[in-house]
Amino acid sequence: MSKQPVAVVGVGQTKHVAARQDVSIAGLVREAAVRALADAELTWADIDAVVIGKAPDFFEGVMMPELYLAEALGAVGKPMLRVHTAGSVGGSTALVAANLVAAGVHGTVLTVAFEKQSESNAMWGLSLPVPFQQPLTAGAGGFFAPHVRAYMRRTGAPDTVGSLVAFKDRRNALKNPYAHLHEHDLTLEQVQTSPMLWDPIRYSETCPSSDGACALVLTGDSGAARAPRPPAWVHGGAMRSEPTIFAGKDYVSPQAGRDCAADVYRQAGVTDPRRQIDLAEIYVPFSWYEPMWLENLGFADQGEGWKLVEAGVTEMDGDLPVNPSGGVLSSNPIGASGMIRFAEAALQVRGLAGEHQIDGARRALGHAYGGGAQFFSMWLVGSERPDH
Amino acid sequence: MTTAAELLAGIPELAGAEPVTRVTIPARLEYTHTPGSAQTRFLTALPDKRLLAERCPQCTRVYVPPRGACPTCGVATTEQLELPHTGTVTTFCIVNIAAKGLNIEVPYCYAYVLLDGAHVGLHARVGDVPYADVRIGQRVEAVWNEERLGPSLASISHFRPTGEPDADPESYRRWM
Amino acid sequence: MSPAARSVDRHGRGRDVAVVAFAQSNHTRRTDQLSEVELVMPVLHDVLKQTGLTANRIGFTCSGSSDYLAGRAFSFTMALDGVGAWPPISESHVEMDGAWALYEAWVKLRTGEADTALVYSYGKSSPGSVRDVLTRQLDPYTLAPLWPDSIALAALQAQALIDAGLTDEPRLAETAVRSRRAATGNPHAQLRGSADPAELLQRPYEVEPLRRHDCPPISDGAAAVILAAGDTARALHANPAWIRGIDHRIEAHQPGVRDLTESPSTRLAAAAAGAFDAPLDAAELHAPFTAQEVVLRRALYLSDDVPVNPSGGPLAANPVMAAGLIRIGEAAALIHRGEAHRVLAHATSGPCLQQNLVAVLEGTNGNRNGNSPRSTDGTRGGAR
Amino acid sequence: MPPEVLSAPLIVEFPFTRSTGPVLGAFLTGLRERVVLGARGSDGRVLCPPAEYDPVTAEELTELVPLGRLGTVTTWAWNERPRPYQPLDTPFAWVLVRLDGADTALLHALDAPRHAVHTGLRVAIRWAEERSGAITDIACFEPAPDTAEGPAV
Repeated sequence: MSKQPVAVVGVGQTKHVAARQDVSIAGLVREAAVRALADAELTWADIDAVVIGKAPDFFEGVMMPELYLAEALGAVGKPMLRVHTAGSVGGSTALVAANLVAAGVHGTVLTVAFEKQSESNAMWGLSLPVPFQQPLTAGAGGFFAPHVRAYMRRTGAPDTVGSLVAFKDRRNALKNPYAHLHEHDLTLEQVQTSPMLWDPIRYSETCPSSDGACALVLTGDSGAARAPRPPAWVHGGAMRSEPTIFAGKDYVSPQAGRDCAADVYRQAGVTDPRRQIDLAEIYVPFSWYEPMWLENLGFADQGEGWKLVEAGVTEMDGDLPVNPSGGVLSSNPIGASGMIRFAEAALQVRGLAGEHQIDGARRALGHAYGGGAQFFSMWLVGSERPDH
Repeated sequence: MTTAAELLAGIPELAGAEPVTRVTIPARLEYTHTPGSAQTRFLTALPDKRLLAERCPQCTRVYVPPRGACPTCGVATTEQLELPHTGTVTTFCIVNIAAKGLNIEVPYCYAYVLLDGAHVGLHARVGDVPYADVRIGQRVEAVWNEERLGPSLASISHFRPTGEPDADPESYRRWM
Repeated sequence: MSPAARSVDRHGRGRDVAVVAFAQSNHTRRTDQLSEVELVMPVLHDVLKQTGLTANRIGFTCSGSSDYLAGRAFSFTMALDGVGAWPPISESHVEMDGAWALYEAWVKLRTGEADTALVYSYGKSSPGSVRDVLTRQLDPYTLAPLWPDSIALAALQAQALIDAGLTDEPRLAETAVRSRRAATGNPHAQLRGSADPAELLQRPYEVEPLRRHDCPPISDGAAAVILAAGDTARALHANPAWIRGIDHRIEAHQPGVRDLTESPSTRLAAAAAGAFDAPLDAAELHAPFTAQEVVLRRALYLSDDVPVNPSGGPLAANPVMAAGLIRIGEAAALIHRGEAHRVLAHATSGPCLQQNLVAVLEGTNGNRNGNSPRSTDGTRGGAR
Repeated sequence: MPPEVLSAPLIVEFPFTRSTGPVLGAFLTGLRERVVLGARGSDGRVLCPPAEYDPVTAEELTELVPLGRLGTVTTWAWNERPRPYQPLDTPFAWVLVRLDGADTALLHALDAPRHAVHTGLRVAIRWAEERSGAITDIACFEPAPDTAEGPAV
């Protein structure tokens, strides 16, 4: 049983901002979907099914909002699936959609992920007052800060590495018109002296809270042949999960992440990711996660990720650019953030990334993670149709 | 993109009306939370200052608090054992930002404390020590919240250094 | 309106996938002593034991549940503890009924990336008021602020059917009685047995025209299914329940836009799943309210001689988020037990049957002369 | 095995702030000013509540039309025991009401004695005294005066 090849022929996203006060929830997801359809030069009638993803329903205070979004996404009379795998959901949603094409179930699928955090407050949604617990942190920063410290301790990385990543991603974001944060005057010194929120994580090393949506149109061989612009081909895609908390969990480099990457590389025939992959869009909500994931993803040896950062390898002009879009550090509509990584990887290999295009990008990794660093979803896209 | 004002302009009765753009819709749902058997066993021992862990019958790893299943084996943890009130800091951060609803004075140290005999860290505060002196590997002991002893993790006020030498990294390396 | 025409044929080509094991909890009004993982774990052990598989030999795992039911964000992450996801597993989750988790798993198996899949779902309705919680799934601008509860919406649909002359209160009571008496043979059901229709009709309305017997019980429960492809399925079960077709469709959200007496999404899904290609021996319908069975029977062209919900259906146990998956499991179990050859399973989501999934399951060996599904009135189903 | 079953209340409460977008914003503005708007769909049908996107074609809808203040009950359900936050705290009927000029029906409450409620009943909007631009600016419906004329059901 061989899978059908899957191509990304449409990409759309909203301008990510703190609060999209001009649109309803439907209006927000619609905007991304319309842009993806326009990119593919397709109409609603061309779409066979819709796969939608977002993080917890409490973020907008609508239970299973896809029910109310059926009309906005042209899904009436069609199949509609709703995925929720915590922070990795944007990636997982794209993979579920891709599988519909790969399995030959549908010809052309629209997939959308979103978060409209301004409707409520992510801190609130993440910190519902569950009895008998003694919550010690609110939101993700406090949760992940001890893992960052463990990484620093384990690798001996100097404490300046996080600020280098943050400064790089914020500067990259200036080239991305959809990015939330456009901090034109930001200096490295400002990053390094910004307030310490959850020591060792500084304010400027954390992601913003955004309203935003992202959409992709996925199709097979015949759809790709009709596409007006170059498609991005899916060379490999995988999800892996491990428990939230368990004896022996490696929070710094979770096994699920390593296994997920290995599966994707196997599918894509990648044996040396550092050389064979041209760039990566990695889910980095706190700057230190860039060196951590570089190791987890096999781009650097254990303990060496921070050295790539220091050497400028992950800069836009380095030999492994990471997050040329500005990444999660510059835009974080939580449920959409993973799909944005996948979408940006696709834009790069299509040569359509605009000002933040990496010249000659032929293979790019899109990565997302979520939960207690336990859910991973990744895909590797390329400019060439896979030959399997 | 069309705005509400533009749409209203076409309707004589409403032309010029200040358009509604946002609406506040409160919602309140009341639940009764029950934590399940394993957590109940753990929680109900706390007022007696007992830390009740559970061991997985398959992999023999010790979980505290127990959550009903050994997450790697997928089987119930039913064997209970009491752990001492001492442990080792395996990692931590210093929280400098007050979170709404948490009611904890900042700054404070949020740490993973690997209780002696356990294989997962307990999430707790470390106090009674300058934060600059908190270390990975530091030995700590529980300080009970005498006024608020009850079936809640709030029964433990925080952990404080015991003054012992730091633990051998090999003793906690795998159990962060 | 007919994307099916462009879709790849669902029941002629591709990889055959079957249900090879099904397990469910004993559904009850409350499970205060159990956390979600404690509720779901025994069911997972049950399906694994039926197949002799272990968690780390499963190719793909997918679950369905709702944070709003639990009152906690990311509630599904703790339920994963019951799976034993170590070494790490290929896994996904839908914020939907488990029937859609099964659909995602079916797709995964069709890609050839996995040969087996574990699907589970659970719902604890007892912590909150499910009737009110479900108001939160309505249009947040024009519907949710009015808090129309799930019984009220079902009652509007029931009245529309009565007005259209498609049913009446005595016939709805007979549906309730038939379901709950059928459940006497189902040890997992919550409500087993029923008073006579005449007595039920003396009781007060919940929301007129629906009385208590027209509504599902409030249930805590869990269910799990194992899917397998091709020869793996044959190796794991002597009589796999092959998924001959599966499809799902959604309708417009606002109840006032739809004709509540019809379910075009069910009919579309059924057509795409091949439901109308050959006669059915039985149907397991996810109709939590009696009147909804009327709508579904019409959409599915089910004649009166096709037994509906021999398990008792959601009127006998309705663990929200699992009740749809249970329909597929019960349909498969009829085939596994040799009581039926070709069974339709249906799941629904959203207000007034907004979204519907239909699966058609078939046994391998025909077994067309085998025993028919149990039915309360002693007649045999599956007349053809 | 558990010595007791622990339980405690868990309150999930938030004042969600929803931005409405143009169509719903105009609709809610209308309610505040005691005018109900519908949206004309791709097939010419008028949808109320107005849909932002056409349920059949998915097209964006931007033509809004004012509707009558009277309407016809298309189905109903008698709610003897109102629940918290519902529009009325005395027994009422849930109704779907097709307002004059609309082709689809709006869900709301009807304040009327049980015996008066039936499909086809002519009803009128009872406005809330204080209106802020919300669906609850319609306090409920009530039976229309006998003289009220309207389309046959």
